Amino acid sequence: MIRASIVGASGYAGGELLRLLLAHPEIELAQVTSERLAGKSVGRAHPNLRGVTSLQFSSLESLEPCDVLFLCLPHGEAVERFEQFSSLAERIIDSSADFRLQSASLYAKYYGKEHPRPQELGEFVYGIPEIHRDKIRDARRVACGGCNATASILGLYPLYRENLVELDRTVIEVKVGSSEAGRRATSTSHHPERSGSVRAFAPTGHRHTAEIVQSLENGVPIEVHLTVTSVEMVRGAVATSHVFLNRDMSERDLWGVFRAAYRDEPFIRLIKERQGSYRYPDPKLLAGTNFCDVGFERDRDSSRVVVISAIDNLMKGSAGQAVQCMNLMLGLDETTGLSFPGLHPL
Amino acid sequence: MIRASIVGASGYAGGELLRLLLAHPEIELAQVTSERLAGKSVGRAHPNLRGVTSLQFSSLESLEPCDVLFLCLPHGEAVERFEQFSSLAERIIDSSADFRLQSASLYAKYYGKEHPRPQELGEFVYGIPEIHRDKIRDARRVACGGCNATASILGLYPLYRENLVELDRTVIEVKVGSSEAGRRATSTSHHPERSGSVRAFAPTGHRHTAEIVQSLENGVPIEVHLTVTSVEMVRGAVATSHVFLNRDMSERDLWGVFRAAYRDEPFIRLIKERQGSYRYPDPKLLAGTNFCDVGFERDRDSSRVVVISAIDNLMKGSAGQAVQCMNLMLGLDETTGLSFPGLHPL
Amino acid sequence: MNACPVCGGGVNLPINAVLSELLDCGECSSELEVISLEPVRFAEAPLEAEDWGE
Repeated sequence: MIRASIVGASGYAGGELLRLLLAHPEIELAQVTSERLAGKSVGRAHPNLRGVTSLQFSSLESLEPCDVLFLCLPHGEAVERFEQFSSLAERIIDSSADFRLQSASLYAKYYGKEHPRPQELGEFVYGIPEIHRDKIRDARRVACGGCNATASILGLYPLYRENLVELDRTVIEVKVGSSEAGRRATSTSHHPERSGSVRAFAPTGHRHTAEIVQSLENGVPIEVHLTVTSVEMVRGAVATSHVFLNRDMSERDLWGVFRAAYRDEPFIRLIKERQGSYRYPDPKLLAGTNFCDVGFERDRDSSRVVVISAIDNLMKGSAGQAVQCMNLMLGLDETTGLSFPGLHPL
Repeated sequence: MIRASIVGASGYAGGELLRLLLAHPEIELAQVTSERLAGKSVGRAHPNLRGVTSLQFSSLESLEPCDVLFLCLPHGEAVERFEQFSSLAERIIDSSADFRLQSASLYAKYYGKEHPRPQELGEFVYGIPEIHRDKIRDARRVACGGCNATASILGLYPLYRENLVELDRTVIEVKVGSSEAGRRATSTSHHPERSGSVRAFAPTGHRHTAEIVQSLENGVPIEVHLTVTSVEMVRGAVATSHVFLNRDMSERDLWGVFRAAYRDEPFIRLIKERQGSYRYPDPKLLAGTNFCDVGFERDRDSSRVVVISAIDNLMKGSAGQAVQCMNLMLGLDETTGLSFPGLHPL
Repeated sequence: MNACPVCGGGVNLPINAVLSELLDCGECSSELEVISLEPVRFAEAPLEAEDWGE
């Protein structure tokens, strides 16, 4: 069996990873750390896991070598302790933003400070398998994509890789749930204030813009205009992207473009239907799954195509994607431990 | 006292109008019609009004002359019975889309059929007081703006009236609640399917595009790219509009533009704050009010400005706007009967 | 495999299909009508546009 440990396992993303790895046939879960809850049972932070495991949180100092080390720390912490972590495991999968950007200058621009270990940036492969599958297979270090970025990138990738859109007009609005802001309670996450609100959480300047640009650029600089709005939802992220074609294309042509990119992808479903209550991707159906559903609509009055791409921010936007990368890195079937199809109705 | 009647008073918009007119100091409510519920108490359709009024629904045939006639019928019906209605009241305020567009060709393009009475189109003034106040004051016929259109127009009007934006790049996404689809239950409005969903309800081709273009055009043809997404909410509509400036403007300049347009408007609040849980407009705070809250954010990395404008779709998006127009047409104080400030927390 | 006129996806014809038979495309759920058997061709069946409200 392969020994895996999780650093920072008390958060929502860490807890989701814990749930997946406990059920993964090839993995033996070694240690799961939390400074705050060291010595406590994991059920304390993750009530769904009570009676499922007797594992307890351990502290960072007691961390022992293992085969795969998952890092689920708040941004900025993984890079600080990089020395310690890199000595403990052959393979490291980081869910934070610390190593996602390949260029230190891009990092400084979006995170407002110099990257503490720029030399490590090139070591990490950006963790979206549908786009970097081969590189991830051979990688020892993977930095998983952020949830808003993953949803946006997977929606737009088929059109960008065939250079079909104007490179500076794309507008993306991601609607997100409350679990994306993490476990820490604040005045704005207080239920009477948060419930039923539609909040322009990041109208401009959202950090994931950098990852989207980095993944979609095809040799020529591009510009994307991202906005994030939080809505009444706990899990889920759905990107509504507005792109403008640089040539005339029919609906059927567009179907061909999306099929060419995603026909064989186990976790991407093309959802564009003319009947029923779920004609376009809807995150409601994806809670707990590793799917990214992608759909589109051609605007008959202009060159616009609206692409809709939905995920569970804690799964394909975090833990699920991390396990998918792990499966690739370990030469396992990519879908191992990720087959849950989601619940309906929910 | 001024006698007012409502045609089609059993729907959500009709019920909201009923609530407002019952409490309006200058109005005596004459008749409220519903073919389906004729003879029944209004409380049957509007449980909040039980014990507030003993009024019963009457049928269309029994409709008598009055001073102000409100039409809250499904699209296409007001125009069919126009003869009957125009003979009954000096002033008519229509909440449907039948008479909103000034040009028959624009109507045919967006509603897929010829307008049955094109000669009447010029008779109606488009009912957004913040933009057509003088014309509404003198009007005998007013067609109130649709909810998505009203939210979008009021957000963008300050920038468009001063020609500050590129005329073909604007992208608007309106997030809406379930009450916008009206009272009729369908498989898609069934709670287990609707609750918690984020649904691309009209990715392209939404009819309100025509009203937005008609209101914002300033002599030169413009193009707006509208998408409507329904989220977990009953009342509320919030437009997130992405515009691209045609000159360099600072945040202060933009504040000046919005103040110039809305400084004296009783129902528009400029909401752009750096602290607290409600820094940008949020429809959650506006249920039952006639406010349109407007805010914006300047994108430091491009010429983009994100404008956020929120309303209660049943109030400023329908019944409240109709009463506001009525007050103007009757020479009353525009805010009469519309002072409810909203509830917090809700 | 016969192509759906709407999305170009593959539509497999039921064995004893007859002219003007209705079936759904498996990929885009458009309702299709069999308008010819030799060769197999489909047309999109008219869909009454569901009014999604305001």
